[in-house]
Amino acid sequence: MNKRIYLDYSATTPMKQEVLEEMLPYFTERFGNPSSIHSFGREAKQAIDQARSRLAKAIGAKQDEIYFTGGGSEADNWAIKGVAYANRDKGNHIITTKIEHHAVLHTCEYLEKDGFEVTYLDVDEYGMISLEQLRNAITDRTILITLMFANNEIGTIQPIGEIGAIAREKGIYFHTDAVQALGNVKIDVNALNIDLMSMSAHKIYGPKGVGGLYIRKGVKIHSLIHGGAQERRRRAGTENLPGIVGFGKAAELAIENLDGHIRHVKDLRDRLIKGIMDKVDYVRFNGHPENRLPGNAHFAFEFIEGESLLLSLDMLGIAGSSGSACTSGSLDPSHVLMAIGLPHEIAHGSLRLTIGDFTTAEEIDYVINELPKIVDRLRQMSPLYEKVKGGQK
Amino acid sequence: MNKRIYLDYSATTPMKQEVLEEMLPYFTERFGNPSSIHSFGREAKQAIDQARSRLAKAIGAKQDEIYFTGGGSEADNWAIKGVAYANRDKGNHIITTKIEHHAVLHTCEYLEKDGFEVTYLDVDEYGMISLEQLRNAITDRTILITLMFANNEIGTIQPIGEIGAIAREKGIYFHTDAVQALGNVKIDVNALNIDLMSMSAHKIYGPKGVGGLYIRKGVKIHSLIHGGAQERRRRAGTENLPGIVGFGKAAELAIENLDGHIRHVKDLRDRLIKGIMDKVDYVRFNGHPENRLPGNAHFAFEFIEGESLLLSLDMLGIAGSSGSACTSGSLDPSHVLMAIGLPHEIAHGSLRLTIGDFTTAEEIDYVINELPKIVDRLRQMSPLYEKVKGGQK
Amino acid sequence: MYSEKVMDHFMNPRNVGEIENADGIGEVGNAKCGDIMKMYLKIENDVIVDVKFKTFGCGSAIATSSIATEMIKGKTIQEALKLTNQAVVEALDGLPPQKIHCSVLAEQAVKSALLDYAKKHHITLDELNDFHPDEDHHEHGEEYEEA
Ligand SMILES: Cc1ncc(COP(=O)(O)O)c(C=O)c1O
Ligand SMILES: Cc1ncc(COP(=O)(O)O)c(C=O)c1O
Ligand code: FES
Ligand code: FES
Repeated sequence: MNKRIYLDYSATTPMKQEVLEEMLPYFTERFGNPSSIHSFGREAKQAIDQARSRLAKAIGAKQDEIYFTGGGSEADNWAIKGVAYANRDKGNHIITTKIEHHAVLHTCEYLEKDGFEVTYLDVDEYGMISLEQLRNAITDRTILITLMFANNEIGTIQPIGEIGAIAREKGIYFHTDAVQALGNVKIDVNALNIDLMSMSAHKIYGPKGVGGLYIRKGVKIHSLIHGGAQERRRRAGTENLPGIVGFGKAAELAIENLDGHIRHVKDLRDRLIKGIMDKVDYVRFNGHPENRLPGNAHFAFEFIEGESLLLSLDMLGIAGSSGSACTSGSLDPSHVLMAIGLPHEIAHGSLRLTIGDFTTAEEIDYVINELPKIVDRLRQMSPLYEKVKGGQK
Repeated sequence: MNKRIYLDYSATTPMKQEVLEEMLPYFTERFGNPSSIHSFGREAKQAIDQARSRLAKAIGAKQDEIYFTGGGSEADNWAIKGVAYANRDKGNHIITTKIEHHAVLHTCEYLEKDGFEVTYLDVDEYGMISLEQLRNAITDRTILITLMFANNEIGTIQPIGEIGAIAREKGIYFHTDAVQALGNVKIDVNALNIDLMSMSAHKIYGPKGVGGLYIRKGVKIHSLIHGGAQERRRRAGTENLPGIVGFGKAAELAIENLDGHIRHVKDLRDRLIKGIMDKVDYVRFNGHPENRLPGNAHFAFEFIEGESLLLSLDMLGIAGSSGSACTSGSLDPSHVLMAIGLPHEIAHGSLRLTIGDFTTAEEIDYVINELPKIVDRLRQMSPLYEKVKGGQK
Repeated sequence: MYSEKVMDHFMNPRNVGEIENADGIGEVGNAKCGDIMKMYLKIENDVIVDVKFKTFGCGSAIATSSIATEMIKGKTIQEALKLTNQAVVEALDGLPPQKIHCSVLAEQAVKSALLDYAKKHHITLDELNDFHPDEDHHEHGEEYEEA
């Protein structure tokens, strides 16, 4: 395979060189444990503080409202279980949606087995929730609304400000999974009335295995990982020092360059969408036409199946995804595509191509050229296509 | 500060160059998400598989019994809460010790608030548990024994094989926190009848923020972090790819070189102990004389206080610790030193110096030369010392 | 994840297409599950002289259909009836556990085409007495316990 084209930036991103450089000294030289009081420990502590302040600045938070975790999934689990168990005396009802990431959905399901009640809001064909349905779902037992900022599959961005305002008005904690939104949308936790927010470094050109949870001062929450006094006693474990340094740098870069990044990926994304929609029949474009992640393109090609499409693309060095990377081990069609009402057989033909800072116009043009041929080849093999075409060859 | 002497290897270790080199490609080039089916994903998956098999080999486990986590603390929390909640129908009693790491102790305390009963075994003056007390503590409601392999403060190694045999005989799950033991003691989970075992990469010259939990096939356990299907559906979250690769490499190096490592750190450790004990009065040596971590030296200097000792050492570039790094934010004397029966005022004068692969004889000799002078200087200031010496100066 | 054999049959599938006036046609799976296999047979003197397939499905579904056609082409009906999904898996140098059911689908596609042939020609194939192609073939491999 000579050329490789990565169009799976929503699954994970390569780390930027600047991020790696910032991290490097912390592996072998400035390697101290931030809890130690000697010089090795103090320089480690300073590095963590700087990263914390960079991340805080990126989302308009105070430094002591940022907690580092081992990833976005841990942040989701912590936020939801932590708030649920700490506020059980006030109620046992949680509101979420049908299109959340599994880190939210499976956590909610776990809580259901432990006596909590969960309302899963519907979404429309574009993946948007209804504010009215949200309002109606609230009861006096509702303790938490957990609702994702932007969807990882179809890219739809929810009206987070309005949701935050409703939660604030009703005095209910509002958690949002912003793993896909960070670095792609301007976020101000105060303007949006967000109480807790999950983040993950590896989606913004930072390292894997590091995440963050924003917890507004005053929020009642239990710990998920008990032990040492790290993270203001709320999240135990020796800090992932180089990882946290890398996350801080990645967040700083993302915010400095937000407009440029959005413009770059959106231009290429629109070029890709136009190229494909012009050249291929029987294809749907999924997600919201405007309120969507700038780098997300999501198609469903009728009569063919996503995995064979991915494999064919992969043979040409093109890396895409058929839904969330987490679910590609599963054979069921994605719960998100079911929730937007896509028929099963069409959902199976879905392809997510997500564009990032390193994507070039040449790469996009190559995909526009090759993808229609692949779709065509697979359709020629498909008994479903045969029926539509009435047997013509 | 010109020279810096790191003697806090039990708090954390610098990463070895070989480990860093093995990790580097996975940040920027081979950066795929292991769940993705394209070539980037597949090469990432292979790297994770290789690391898993290296770690399995290091402890005599099967590859599919190794689960990667975000650190040792997460592994401890997962093992204990996971087994407790999954086996609640069988009983609610857990046995542990008074000298566990906080990641175990605080988790047990959390469970106590949720209806579990916990027995905290005593230890003798060397930090050893009594097998008889352990046997007597077992009831027909006991579901878990969680008992650390080697203590992080005083270095004492427990009779893990005997404990494992008792647990196996009684049909009770046995978890051990081997964060300090891995890479310092030969471990075979089958020979020792260990059912679950916590590990952490940054204590064996690997990266921070990566740990592992060995879970014997068939053990009933709930997940701590729900979500995607990673780690055989048991621990969600995009894998810390470079971190896991580094952990695998570090484990491999540690096992290859185990005897050499033990000899090196033990020789230097014994040289240090002899040097200090010969030159300083009113000092106790803590922990077990033989059954202890090879690189651990733990003293209690009477009449002085640990923090001022650490600060004075730090001024000379010598990095030590006064108990566990996690607790150095706290002002209480260490729970471990209380458990071995050290009087409060003596416990406060404790100093842990832990030796590692990069420690040299020159460094040790420098410490042997400087430490007595510091102790003496601080004692001259101490009203307690004054009384002993009857006011002579 | 897939062997070279699987990728070869996926990228260069043998015997894709339809046979006009086929002697037997079998179709198994359903679009809802993301897989349909359709198999066409031309049979002369109890020998499968030609076979073609069309498949809507994943890479391994396409590969198993392709190799299954190769494995029965030129064979007698009796020989083709002996085709098992294990044989298909082996011929492909293995499949990931969650993809084994694609090979089951291939076996069933062949059998339903033969059943169709038997019905059309009013013969009985005892081997197919217990064959019910509409059975749920979705056995999605290893399940892990999860909490
Ligand atoms: C015995 C013991 N258990 C658990 C831990 C926690 O490991 P980690 O810092 O990787 O969370 C440590 C070290 O901090 C330890 O020494
Ligand atoms: C929306 C969303 N939430 C949570 C996660 C989980 O984050 P992580 O992989 O860092 O655990 C992801 C990505 O995998 C995601 O896209
Ligand atoms: S004397 Fe300062 S902490 Fe007690
Ligand atoms: S056809 Fe369903 S997974 Fe292969």
